Amino acid sequence: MSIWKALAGETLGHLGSRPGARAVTLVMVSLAFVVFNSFLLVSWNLERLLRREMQAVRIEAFLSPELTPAEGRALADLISGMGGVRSVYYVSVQEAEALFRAEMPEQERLLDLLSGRFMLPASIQVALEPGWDNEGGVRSMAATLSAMEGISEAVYGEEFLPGLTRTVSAFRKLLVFLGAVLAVSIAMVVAYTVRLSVVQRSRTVEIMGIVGAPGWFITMPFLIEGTVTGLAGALGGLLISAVLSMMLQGAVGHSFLPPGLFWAVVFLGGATGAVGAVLGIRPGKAVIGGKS
Amino acid sequence: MSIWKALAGETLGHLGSRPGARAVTLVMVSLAFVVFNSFLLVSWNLERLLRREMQAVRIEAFLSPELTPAEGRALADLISGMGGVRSVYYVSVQEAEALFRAEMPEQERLLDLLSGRFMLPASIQVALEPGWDNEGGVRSMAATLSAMEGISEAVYGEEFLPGLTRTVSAFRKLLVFLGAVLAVSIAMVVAYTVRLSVVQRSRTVEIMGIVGAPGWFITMPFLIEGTVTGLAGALGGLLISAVLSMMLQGAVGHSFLPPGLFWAVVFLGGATGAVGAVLGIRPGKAVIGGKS
Amino acid sequence: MLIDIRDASKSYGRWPALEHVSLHVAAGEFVVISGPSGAGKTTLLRLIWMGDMPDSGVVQVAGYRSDMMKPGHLSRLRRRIGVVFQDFRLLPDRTVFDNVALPLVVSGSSGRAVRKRVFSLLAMMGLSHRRDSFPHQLAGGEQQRVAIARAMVAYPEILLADEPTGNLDPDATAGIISQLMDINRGGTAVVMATHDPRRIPPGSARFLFLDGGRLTDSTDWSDLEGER
Amino acid sequence: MLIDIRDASKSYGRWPALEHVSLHVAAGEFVVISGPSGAGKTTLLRLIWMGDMPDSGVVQVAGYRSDMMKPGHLSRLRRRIGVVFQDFRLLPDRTVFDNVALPLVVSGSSGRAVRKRVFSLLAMMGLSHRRDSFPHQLAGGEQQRVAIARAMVAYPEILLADEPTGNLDPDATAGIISQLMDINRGGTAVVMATHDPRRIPPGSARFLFLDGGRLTDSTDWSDLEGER
Ligand SMILES: Nc1ncnc2c1ncn2[C@@H]1O[C@H](COP(=O)(O)OP(=O)(O)OP(=O)(O)O)[C@@H](O)[C@H]1O
Ligand SMILES: Nc1ncnc2c1ncn2[C@@H]1O[C@H](COP(=O)(O)OP(=O)(O)OP(=O)(O)O)[C@@H](O)[C@H]1O
Ligand SMILES: [Mg+2]
Ligand SMILES: [Mg+2]
Repeated sequence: MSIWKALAGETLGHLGSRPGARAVTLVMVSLAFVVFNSFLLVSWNLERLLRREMQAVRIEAFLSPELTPAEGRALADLISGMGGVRSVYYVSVQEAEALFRAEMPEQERLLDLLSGRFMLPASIQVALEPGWDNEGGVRSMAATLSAMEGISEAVYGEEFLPGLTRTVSAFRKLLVFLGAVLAVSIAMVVAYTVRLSVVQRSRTVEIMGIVGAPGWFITMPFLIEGTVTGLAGALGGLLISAVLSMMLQGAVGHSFLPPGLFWAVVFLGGATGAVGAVLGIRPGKAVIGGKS
Repeated sequence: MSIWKALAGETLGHLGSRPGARAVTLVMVSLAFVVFNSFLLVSWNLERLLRREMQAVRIEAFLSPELTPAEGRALADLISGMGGVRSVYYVSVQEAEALFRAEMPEQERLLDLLSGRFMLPASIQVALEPGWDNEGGVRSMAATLSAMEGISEAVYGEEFLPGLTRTVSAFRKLLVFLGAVLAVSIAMVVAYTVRLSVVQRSRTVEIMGIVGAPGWFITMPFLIEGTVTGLAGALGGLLISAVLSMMLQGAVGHSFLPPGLFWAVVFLGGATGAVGAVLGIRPGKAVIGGKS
Repeated sequence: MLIDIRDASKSYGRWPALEHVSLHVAAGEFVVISGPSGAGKTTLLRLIWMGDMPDSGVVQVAGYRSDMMKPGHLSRLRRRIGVVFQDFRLLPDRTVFDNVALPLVVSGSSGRAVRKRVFSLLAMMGLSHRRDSFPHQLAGGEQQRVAIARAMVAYPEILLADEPTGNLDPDATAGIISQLMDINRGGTAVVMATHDPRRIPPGSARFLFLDGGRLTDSTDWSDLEGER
Repeated sequence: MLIDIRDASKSYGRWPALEHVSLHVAAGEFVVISGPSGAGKTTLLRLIWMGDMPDSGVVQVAGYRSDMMKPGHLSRLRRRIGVVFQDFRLLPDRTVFDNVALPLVVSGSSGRAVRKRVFSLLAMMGLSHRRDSFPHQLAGGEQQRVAIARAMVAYPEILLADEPTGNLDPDATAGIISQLMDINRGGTAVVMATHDPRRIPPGSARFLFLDGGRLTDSTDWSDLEGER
């Protein structure tokens, strides 16, 4: 029996023993990850929503009534050459009326009564380039446009955008905070489990030291135990989160974590598990040295 | 030293010992409660929102243009006597126009152009009694009204109500499911902690039995330990939930759990803790009997 | 009859530890059971403090029958028995004082009475200076004396001592034996298992011999004398 | 010199356990240390297997000095020492076989070699039928023999035995003593602590006497003879 075989046996012995403790630690680490994943999921979805909304944002630059259609089109060409502008679209007076009809069918009758007496203004719709599709970019572009000759007003609707932006940033801050708190508490939980394992095996550890087992032979199984616990807990947490996410899908549409974040969470689990194991073994150094 | 004093000493000894295990169990139970509280909080707030929205729901019964104001008022009186109706309000043609101006200031110019040529219809606004302010009640009342002589159409806006109702009911189902799963897992966690406590004290328990300590003297501290753990975990979870709730308050306005639900959560913690303790002591009966 | 074992057998899995053992001990008797390792001495004592029940036969101790035990009986019986275990079984997380005091505490004695009794016993065992130590801080022989003090502390009707001098030097052994005899003179029945019965003065006890789970009364002092 | 203790002292808190002890043991020697309970016998053996370091003085064993130990030295030293503990220290969750095999396993012996050696030792100790039992299923004397087998299994250069026959009857004791002498004849240095040195045939060992933490060489067989 080579010493490697013996080490593998010891490690399996660790992982197979105390199924109760293992199950409970797993549940605990998983729960911690469920809390973390929930916030990650919410902020990930809010961000996606924000990004989509931002991409859909168009600045509407209403043209002064005295501008002719030709002048309007020339202005649109000018704007399309400006930095930060992805595309422009000129909306003539006729088109504005058609759009109004399409968007507000219930007011159509009203418009019929008005026709010829009242005109919706022509406008230029401006879509922005990726780097500009955030709140600051949109606001500064709108200001630039409204200051231009021939443009009476530049508006961008979506009144809820500032609120959404604020919510996303609150969630992001909370996420960093929670991530730190949970990483620390997961590391503590794993450290404690490994510590418990060390204590419960203190006799074994002591006797191993007495019969001359090298330090790494004694500590390695604990390190593997901690890392595996962290990994399994992260995967368990992701599984529970996925189930909850599916159950809520019908009520609140959203998308689950993308692979990148998924693996980041798994890595976080393994890393905190390993760190926890090292912390858990530490106070047992004297014991592991075989001094009793 | 009376035996009660000794029992108190034993119990304090239990609660004071193994601070690591205790802290970890507390973190774990607290986390479980954070998950539970989060869902409770969301569904409680959604329900409040739904209730408020429902109470604000008015059915608008548009009157046929041929009805005179006097006939309209008579119809309103008739409706106010119907079962399920809390109050009615007659909106004359003039009032309808004033309301439209107030609600849609940007369309005021439009209305000015129209005046005399186009008339908004008179209507009766119907508010419902508490028992009827749910989706089914509103729908059936609207159907009844629209079938009445002199009423051209009965509408209730709030298109998002069905979605909200669906979300609330999904959250409620999830909450029952989660509550059950978490109660079971918390009971398991506490059972496991108490079991661990029993195992770690198996020598003490055995020797207590050998020197003739009565069974209740040996088991009582474990029962108290489990119950206290459950209670403390529930309170810890509520505390964490309250902090998270406050942190999110700025981004997403909501209200925290009302006292009733708060104490229900605390009770759930104590009860599952006690049940867990009993389950945890059970398999140790033989040990507690003093047979080794 | 204080202890009345009738035709009791006990086996662990395939191995019989005791076979058809009968033993009667009257109040105030001193019984010494000897025999080689694995003979069943510890098993026999376990049957007496009802740490195990016989597979067949009946054990009756202080009026409690092994086949008619009810919940609650066990703790009442145990409060009348003191046991010295071969492996001591001290509470690792309590001091010498607390270990010795335990039987008095669980039976609800007053704090003053507990202190008086424990201090005097510790003095008798030469362990007064050690009363605040924990078991792992004691030498083997010191642990053994703590175990003996705990067994004696509550003035039991029956004192069971399993190899109580295995870790003691000859002088200390002689001291413990004479203390056991003192207690016995006070009315306590003593049953002692040992692999070295020659430590007990001949004539002061009833000597029994256990081998392979079978008890024989025949071993008397002269046999042991010859073995020396 | 295999074991070289020079002027070593060790105290636990206020209590001195060893005071200015010097001891030299050559390869292949057989040393018997006796003394009353609490004399410091176990403490002296602990210093040799470096379970503790002396407060003052130097302990040198197989070339390793107590004041110059580096990480990794300890495990290498320990693989050359076999220890029988007064309280056995068996692994409760492993069988008799696994307990005895442990020192061979951690030094990386092949499975076949381990089985052969362990089976032959268990047979020698009369424990072959017990190889799959767990320690708590064994009688006191059986546990003690398992502990002795584990100490011998890896052919150590030094064998430390702390009260190795406290739970054994006279026959079994004689058997163990003769096995220790066999091993000693094979070249292993044996240091044995006991409160009953008369079990060792006079002339076959060097007898030392420890009392109150002080070692005296003076106690010879005739003194012991007189004490009988
Ligand atoms: N829990 C158990 N499971 C299996 N076998 C057991 C158990 N307890 C005792 N035995 C076996 O029963 C037999 C008698 O054991 P017992 O402890 O009574 O012997 P003993 O006379 O006290 O020996 P010693 O002098 O060595 O203490 C032994 O062979 C032992 O291995
Ligand atoms: N960890 C410790 N903490 C405090 N005191 C200790 C500790 N270990 C040993 N002692 C004390 O040191 C003294 C010597 O102990 P040691 O165990 O060496 O005695 P011993 O000769 O082996 O006795 P015995 O024959 O009873 O086993 C004793 O008084 C003991 O109480
Ligand atoms: Mg025994
Ligand atoms: Mg000792």
